[in-house]
Amino acid sequence: MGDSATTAMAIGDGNALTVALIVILAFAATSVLALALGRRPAGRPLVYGASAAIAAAGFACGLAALFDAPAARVLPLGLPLIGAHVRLDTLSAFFILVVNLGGVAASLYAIGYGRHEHSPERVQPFFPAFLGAMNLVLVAGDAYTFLFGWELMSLASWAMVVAHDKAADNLRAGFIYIVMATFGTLMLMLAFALLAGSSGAYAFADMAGRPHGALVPAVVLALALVGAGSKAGLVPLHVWLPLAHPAAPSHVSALMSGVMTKVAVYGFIRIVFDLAGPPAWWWGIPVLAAGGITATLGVLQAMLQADIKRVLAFSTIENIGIIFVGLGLALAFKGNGLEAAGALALTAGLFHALNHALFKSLLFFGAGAVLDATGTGDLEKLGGLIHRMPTTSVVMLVGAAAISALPPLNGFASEWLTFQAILLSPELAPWGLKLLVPAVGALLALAAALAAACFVRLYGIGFLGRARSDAAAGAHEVDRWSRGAMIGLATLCVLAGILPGPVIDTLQPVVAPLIGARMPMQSDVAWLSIIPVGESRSSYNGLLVFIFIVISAGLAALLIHRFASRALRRAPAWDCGFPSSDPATQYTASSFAQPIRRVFATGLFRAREQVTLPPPGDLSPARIRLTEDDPAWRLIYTPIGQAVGTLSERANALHHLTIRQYLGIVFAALILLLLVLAIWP
Amino acid sequence: MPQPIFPHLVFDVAHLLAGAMVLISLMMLYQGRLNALIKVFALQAVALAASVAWQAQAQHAPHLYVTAVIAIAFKGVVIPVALHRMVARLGIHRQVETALATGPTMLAGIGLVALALVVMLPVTATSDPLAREDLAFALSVVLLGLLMMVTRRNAVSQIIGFMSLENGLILAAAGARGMPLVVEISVAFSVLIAFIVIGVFLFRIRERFDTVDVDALDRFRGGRA
Amino acid sequence: MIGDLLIQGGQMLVVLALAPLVTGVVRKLKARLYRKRGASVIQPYRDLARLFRKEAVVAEGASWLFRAAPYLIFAMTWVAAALVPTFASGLLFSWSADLIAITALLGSARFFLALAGMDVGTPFGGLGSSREMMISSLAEPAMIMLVFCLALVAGSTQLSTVAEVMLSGVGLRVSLALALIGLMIVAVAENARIPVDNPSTHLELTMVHEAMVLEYSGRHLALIELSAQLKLLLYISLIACVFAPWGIAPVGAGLAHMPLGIAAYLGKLAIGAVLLAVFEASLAKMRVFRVPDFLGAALMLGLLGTLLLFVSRGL
Amino acid sequence: MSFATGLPSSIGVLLATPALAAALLAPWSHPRSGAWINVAACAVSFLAALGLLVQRPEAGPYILVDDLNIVFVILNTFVALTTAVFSATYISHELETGRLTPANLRIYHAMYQVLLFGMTLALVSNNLGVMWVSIEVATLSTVLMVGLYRTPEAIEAAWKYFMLGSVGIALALFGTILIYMAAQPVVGEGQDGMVWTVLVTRVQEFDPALLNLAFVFLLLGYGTKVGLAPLNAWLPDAHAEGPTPISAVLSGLLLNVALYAVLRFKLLLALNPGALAPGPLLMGMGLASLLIAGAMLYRRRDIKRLFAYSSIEHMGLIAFAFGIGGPIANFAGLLHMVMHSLTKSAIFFAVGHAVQVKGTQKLSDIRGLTTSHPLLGWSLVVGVLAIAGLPPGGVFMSEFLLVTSTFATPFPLMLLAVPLVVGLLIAFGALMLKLSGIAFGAPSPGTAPVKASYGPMLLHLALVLIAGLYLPGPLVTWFQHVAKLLG
Repeated sequence: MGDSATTAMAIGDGNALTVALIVILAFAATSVLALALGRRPAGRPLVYGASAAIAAAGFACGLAALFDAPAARVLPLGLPLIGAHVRLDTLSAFFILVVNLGGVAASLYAIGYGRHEHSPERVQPFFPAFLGAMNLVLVAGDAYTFLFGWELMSLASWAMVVAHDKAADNLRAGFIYIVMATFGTLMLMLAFALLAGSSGAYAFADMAGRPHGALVPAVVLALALVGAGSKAGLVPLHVWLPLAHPAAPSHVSALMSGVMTKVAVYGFIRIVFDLAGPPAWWWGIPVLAAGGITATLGVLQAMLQADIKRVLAFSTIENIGIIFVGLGLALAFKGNGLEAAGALALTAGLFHALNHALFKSLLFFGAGAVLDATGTGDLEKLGGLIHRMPTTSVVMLVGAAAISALPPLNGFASEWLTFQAILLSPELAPWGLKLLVPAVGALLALAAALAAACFVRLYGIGFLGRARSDAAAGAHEVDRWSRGAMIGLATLCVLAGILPGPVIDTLQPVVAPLIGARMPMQSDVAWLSIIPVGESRSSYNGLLVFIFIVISAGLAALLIHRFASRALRRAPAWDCGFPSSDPATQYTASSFAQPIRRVFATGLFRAREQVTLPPPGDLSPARIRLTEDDPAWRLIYTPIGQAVGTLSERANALHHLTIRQYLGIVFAALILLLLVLAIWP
Repeated sequence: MPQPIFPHLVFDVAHLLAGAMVLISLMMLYQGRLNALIKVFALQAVALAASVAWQAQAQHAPHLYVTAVIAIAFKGVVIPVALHRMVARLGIHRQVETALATGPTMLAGIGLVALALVVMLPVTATSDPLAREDLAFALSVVLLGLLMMVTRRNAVSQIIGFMSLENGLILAAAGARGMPLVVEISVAFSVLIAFIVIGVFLFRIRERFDTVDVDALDRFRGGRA
Repeated sequence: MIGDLLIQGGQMLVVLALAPLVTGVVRKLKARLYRKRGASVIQPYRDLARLFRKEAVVAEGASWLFRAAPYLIFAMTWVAAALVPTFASGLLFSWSADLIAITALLGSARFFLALAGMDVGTPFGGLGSSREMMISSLAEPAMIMLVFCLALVAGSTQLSTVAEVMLSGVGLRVSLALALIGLMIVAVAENARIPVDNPSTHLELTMVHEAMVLEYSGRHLALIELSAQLKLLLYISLIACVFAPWGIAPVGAGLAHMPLGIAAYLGKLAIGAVLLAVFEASLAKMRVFRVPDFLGAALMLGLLGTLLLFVSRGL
Repeated sequence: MSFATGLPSSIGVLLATPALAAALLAPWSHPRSGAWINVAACAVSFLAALGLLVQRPEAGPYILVDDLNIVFVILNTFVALTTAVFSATYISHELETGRLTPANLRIYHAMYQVLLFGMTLALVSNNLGVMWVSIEVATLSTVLMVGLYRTPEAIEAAWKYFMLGSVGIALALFGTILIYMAAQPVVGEGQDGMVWTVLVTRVQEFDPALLNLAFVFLLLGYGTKVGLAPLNAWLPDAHAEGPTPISAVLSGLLLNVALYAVLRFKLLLALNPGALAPGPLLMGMGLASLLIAGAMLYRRRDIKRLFAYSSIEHMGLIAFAFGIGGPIANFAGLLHMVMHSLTKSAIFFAVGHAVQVKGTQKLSDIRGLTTSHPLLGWSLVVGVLAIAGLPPGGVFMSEFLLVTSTFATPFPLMLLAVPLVVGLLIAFGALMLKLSGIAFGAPSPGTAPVKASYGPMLLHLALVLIAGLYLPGPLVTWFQHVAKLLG
């Protein structure tokens, strides 16, 4: 606790809620200010500076509220029947912390990065609005306020997705995004409808206590999974995500991927863990299955992408899958009376949510830096950036290692906890879970390994090797602000990785009310280790591993340089004796992916390779064409699109009738109704 | 108010006249040529006038005579004459353009009359039986008028169908005991307006398209690309 | 405490000292099986010593990562190896990383190795890295599933605890048999041995590990070679510690136990080396795209073992 | 206007102003000053409507001002006023380009006031006959305005509107007569059988069979005016071919007035225990409108038809809400109606500007508005997003209430939420698809600045945006009261 506890005292009881509301208001005001400033150059530092400051306040407020008693208030706004309920409990507080942390980083990054925005008036007004809307979702205490913020969040981010509207792809991305977002909102609306009942008990406080039949919570679970899942990017509701996240400016992509998906996770937790009542034994099953499938398919597709931001977007899907595996386990444990294990699983999920916010924002910042420096995000055109962008390449390396779940970084810490939770699951009695959990564990492990492959590819192709285009060769390091933001996030990744204990402890006030149990206190464990269950079961000490690695590497370097050789000679690359000066001879992103593509994607994504070889004597280059399709599109969205197309085609016939035929319709309607009357009992 | 001397007589005559209107409606469905149609329509207007006048007498509602006069003057005389001229001027008096053959149309018409009767059946006996029967016939006339509008391609016959429909309305209104005068005047008023506007449009339509076939208008429908 | 520290320190030195020897023994045995005479078993030491002394030739386009990677790889592998009980289970820092973390540490090493392979920008480096990541994408989940399997039997992921539980006897279990086979497959794949990879070839179509390290020379190459040797030792130790824990000095055992422990350990290493050599000598290298089937088998074995444990627990 | 004398002043002014203004404007040959007289008359009407809040006349045989219709009256006069302001600036452009002549405009302005008169009278009349007459007056006046441009398309649209409207008129009249027939044995002959306040107290004793029959005719008759599927055929063309202010008034007001009539009769029927429940009919037609109109949105190539279909969709939603009934759904329906009026008229204002600057109504030729006309383009974006049910627009609130209250109903009924949500999504997708073409991308030719006033559009949008966030307490109480009244 330490410092954070004293901060909590400083802000005081329930005042954090007031601060949170002021934060939201301030975001709104900044948004209006940005609108007024338009294209003026002063707008950028002003808007992003203000956003950073406000988000910092929000962060502090979240931190404070984490150790505070829940506070609630009713404002005379929003839904007139009940007013706007706002409340701040530890769950909200944690996510406020995450959101505003990402907000601070993105705002700072944007102070520099935004300089290259050619239409700032299409981004700046929506940026603070986006942050404000996410905060609003988190403090919402009734269904209307929640969905209001939720949809506003989609809307603001949509506006930024279509900010660069001259590219047709962005418009398409925006369209798919906003439709899917609204679909999700409607699903949540239905979930809330069931919880609120016909009397209109829309306030969360009233929902939680309402008795329900057996079926209602189950339907709520399904709706929440679909509604929040579509926002978070669960397969097969993920299709918008890899289109929309990359389309936005990079600092917005970072927020969308790193932060907004967390708001979706919050929505799921709020509805399922808090409002829907005690879980049934099987609730974990759909969540686990969705999480496992999402994690694996997400990262597999990430592996196949050539665009750096699309890689990151698909990787977001993977991480959402990991988070949902944690949540699913927590539900399974709680539903089967294993609260302690549930606390571990939920902690793992939340920890991973925090981690993902950190490293995914970092990676998107890096991608933005690359985009800014080279003008392209196409991996096939990059290479060798480590020479031209020293800082960016270091922080990207940290981010890549963290997201690949490599110890001693933070990604590993949370995945380790998830694995520990899986190892507790033999205690679960139901057969369905017994069969599912190991399979999900395998999927998760597969996802982790593929993630490493994916980020080796991203980093190795993008940053290492030789430049594959003039743009990459002429890249330059990005500005101070951007570097600062990236360095800050990279530092946090390392810190959260080597000191997982304090993070876990901080999460316990969030977990305890939701699960009814908490993990053992980690601060009491010697050497800052973490011991999630019992000492003899498992423990991990990131700090020590980190120190060991540093010492070993340092020692090795020292000894070798001291006692062996320190001579170094630069020479042309050896390459088995046939070095080629042409960077085009390097492995490309698609050739790197080829083995995994062949192994995993041939069946699942119908990945095909088509090689066209010119006839002998023809000097034109050979071509390879790679195709794959997402089964979600093939099986779900394309048919839906076609169905709507057919429906509109059919319905449209009604637009071209003659007056007589229209009269005929009226006449038919009349006759029909009269017939109904005639046969009415 | 003294009791009518022959209550059944009142009933029978009203019944007869209303029934006659239904019959005329069916006749109109049967007509192929425009001139004949207009004549039958005029006949229906006369029947309507008689029916309304009978109601005026039966209900001791003298204001209904006004309606009767309006009916006979406008629909019996003025409009048929005008329509004849229009048809002559447009040179379409020989045109027969039905969308549905006469046989099925007649069958449908008879079905509609049956439907109107069935629908009126559950109306409880507490209601004025006179009104009830009248209503059933009025409803039949309304439905037959609509049927005519639906099965005819020609604008003039559509107008006639529409006015036949209005005849049904007036029959119903006149049958409703004590229905305030306001309504009848309004009815007449709106029929007048309706006719004027239709006339205006017909004029324009002829001017622009040289035809009054409604289907021809559809070629100019915006939004069809 | 002091004893534990000594054991820990001793363990670290022992693995470092023995790693080249195991590789040397395997090579020697293989050569003998091929009816060649083969180099001396201490040849790896000589090679390392020579490499350490030589100047390092670094390709012109190489970045700092290329030079830093060997140290990182070595450090991670060494730390991992130091945490696997060899002759005694009372390792002082055993709790700082469990089996999952050890697997992940090896994964980190591989991550950097693969990156280093791509740094110079030669086709071979990329080829090696790409294949290595494909192989690891199956080997790692297989490993994790095997870890699950073991952890469920032992009720712990701490290797020291696992070793002790195994020592105390858990009886014969189908799951363990499956896990043993799976772990062997993974070990073969992870150590770039035949049939997955051939550590002694530079034939471009077949090499994986060697392709990644093609540009390394001098001390860098020495470190990478040493890391590879450590890793081989680690896997043999791991299998020995889990499936043949006999002779390991238990926690709190006095120094008197140590000679026995070391002797047992050496014996196990010898057996492991022999088995590996025989295995390698009797098989041919697979096509790269056959490897997934091979590793998929390991993954399935792990999953099956875990499932069996899940199910039997509930009965 | 005999009955206006002796009535309390505000209602008198409310009814007399448009009548007098119509008489004045019909011969007024100077179009620009005519436009401003039009505005002034609307302003007076609006003030008089506000006056009703303060001083409400007693219910008489002809005039009734109650909680229900006062909402409509104020909304109507307000939108009529803002539309008149928009029209004043819009019309001058049409004059310049020669699309309209001063003679046209005489008819236009006179009819505008006749329309206003008709609508107001329909709303405040206590007599079903008067209500019928005034709705017909309103309809006929719009027929003239729709055909104002005299293009073949305009005449075709007006003709279609007229024909379908006339049949609607006839059906509604028949229904009205049937209501009288049902009332007559109970309340006696004469005037009383048409007076709403009398009917509503005695309706329990009416013959249910007659009431049922009457409702069928009234629903089809007035439903045609509301534009409920399958009676909606006239609506898109009438919106598209008339002057844009008329599109705004049609969508924003006339549809509401017709809906008001349907509501009145629904109330009557609901009070009679033997009559069939009117709710399912409304729900069915509402859902049909939502789904059909939603699907048809995808194929639109004309910007005004696009939003006309959107009006059908929203009328369907409102009808559905009232069909569901209950305090929350009725509240949602009322709110949705108000929000739709304000938003849709704002959208039509924006569309009017866009059509003027681009010189076409074709969607394919109106592109990239946010680039060529940022304020106009973004206003249109805001308007479309608001009408599509995104926050902070008030439509979001009403759709929230509607969807949740539908899904919270008992079991079989709750399943209606599924087609409702599907319909909402289909329509939403279509609007977004079209919006991204209109507002974004490379702008199409036609970059001249807009000369007309943005005032009305911005005012409407501001009201709508605030409504999603905050509704004033008294208004809410009022709506709740009305919602309860609607049962």
